[in-house]
Amino acid sequence: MALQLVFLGRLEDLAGSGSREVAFAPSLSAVIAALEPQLAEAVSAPRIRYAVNGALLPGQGHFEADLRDGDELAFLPPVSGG
Amino acid sequence: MALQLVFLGRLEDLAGSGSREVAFAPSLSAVIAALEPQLAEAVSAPRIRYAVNGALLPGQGHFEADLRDGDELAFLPPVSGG
Amino acid sequence: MTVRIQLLTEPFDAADTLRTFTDALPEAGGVVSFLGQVRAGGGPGGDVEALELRHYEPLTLPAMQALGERVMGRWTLDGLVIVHRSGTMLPGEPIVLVAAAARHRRDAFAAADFTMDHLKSESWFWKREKAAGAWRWIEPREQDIEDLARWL
Amino acid sequence: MTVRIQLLTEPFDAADTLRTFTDALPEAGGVVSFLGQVRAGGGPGGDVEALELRHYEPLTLPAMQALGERVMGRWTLDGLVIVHRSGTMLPGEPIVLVAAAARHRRDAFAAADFTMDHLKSESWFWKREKAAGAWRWIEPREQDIEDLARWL
Repeated sequence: MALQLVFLGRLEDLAGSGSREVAFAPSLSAVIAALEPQLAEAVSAPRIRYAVNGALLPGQGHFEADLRDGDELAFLPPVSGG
Repeated sequence: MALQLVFLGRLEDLAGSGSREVAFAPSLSAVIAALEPQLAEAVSAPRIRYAVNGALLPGQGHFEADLRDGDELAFLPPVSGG
Repeated sequence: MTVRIQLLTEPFDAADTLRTFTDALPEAGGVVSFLGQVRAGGGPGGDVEALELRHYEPLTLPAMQALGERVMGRWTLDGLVIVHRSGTMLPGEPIVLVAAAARHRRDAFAAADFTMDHLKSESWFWKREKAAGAWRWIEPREQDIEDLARWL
Repeated sequence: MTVRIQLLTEPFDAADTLRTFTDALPEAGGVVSFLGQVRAGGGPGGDVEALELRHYEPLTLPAMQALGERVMGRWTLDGLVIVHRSGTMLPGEPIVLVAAAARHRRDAFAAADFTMDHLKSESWFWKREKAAGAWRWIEPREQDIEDLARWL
């Protein structure tokens, strides 16, 4: 049982790579709790958005969203495109 | 002693050609008075501008501006470029 | 800094003009362009067969140059192009190309927009269209006058 | 009607893209384009050597397509192009090209401007710059957020 985490933008530098596999955890808050403290804090910051399997979670928060085995969870900091 | 008149835009159609030479007259109002009535009326309309030797007369009116032999007098209706 | 202001009597290639302009300004982050072309298809008198723009030599190019100076003075630009045709044009042919290059996107948008509004309403061109074999002078549109008022 | 929305990982020729778009739309009187390119010269950390845009595959192109639909629904356009690069780019290379073609000039200007404001602030790209050999993530600018508020 595992989850795929994806870190975008500056979160990639903090995480040390753009993606990693972690042991399954049932919710976003449980996933974050298992991260290194500095990374956990960064991905919990107010302007970070989340997507599960490419579907954006509405608004911010939603830390209790249910996860399933094999889900891809993306951490999306504020964008700076164009 | 002569003046060169230049008619732009729809004034050209009314005048029958884009330019014509006329006998010298000492002022814009005297030049206009010597034109065919319909053309005289059209070149006196409120939004018509005038240029003497390529220099725009400021604002409208200025019908008494002094003219000299050989001057080029242009009648400029509202523009429609671009 | 590139400023290019031209009144052309022959067709020009707008994409090439824009490429040349842009390639010469790698320090500009953004380039906004407006291309006006002779519209194919219906006008008020049927399909437009040709468009003619007349100008008055002593006034037209000097006024375009004065507009260019005004625009360069009002925004912080890396470059400005104003190319305007006169003469007879066919559907699909370019009439006018304006391009503004700037470090900041908003400057480039505003400068190009301002330039077009002023070219439309204040530059010395007179336009007529040929449809169903007959030429008809185009009167200025109220909208063009209103567009101009946005900048006061 | 032409709508072309692309996310490219390789360099593209902005002038060619614009020419193809414009040539296919002779019924459009006006085409407004914005080209954003990697700025040559100084950034905060010295001369920019390279720029990288990362995206998140499941979100980025779908969001660009949704933006395109929003723009086509808001203005009366004959066509719209949104081409955006991802990956590593060198100074002078195009990052983004937006072009809007319309019968009326104001629609084309507003649509291109709106599209750029929303691409800047709402599309799923993350940008970093390399200067003096070191990569640095670019944070969103306050100005970009303010630009967006103009359309509410």
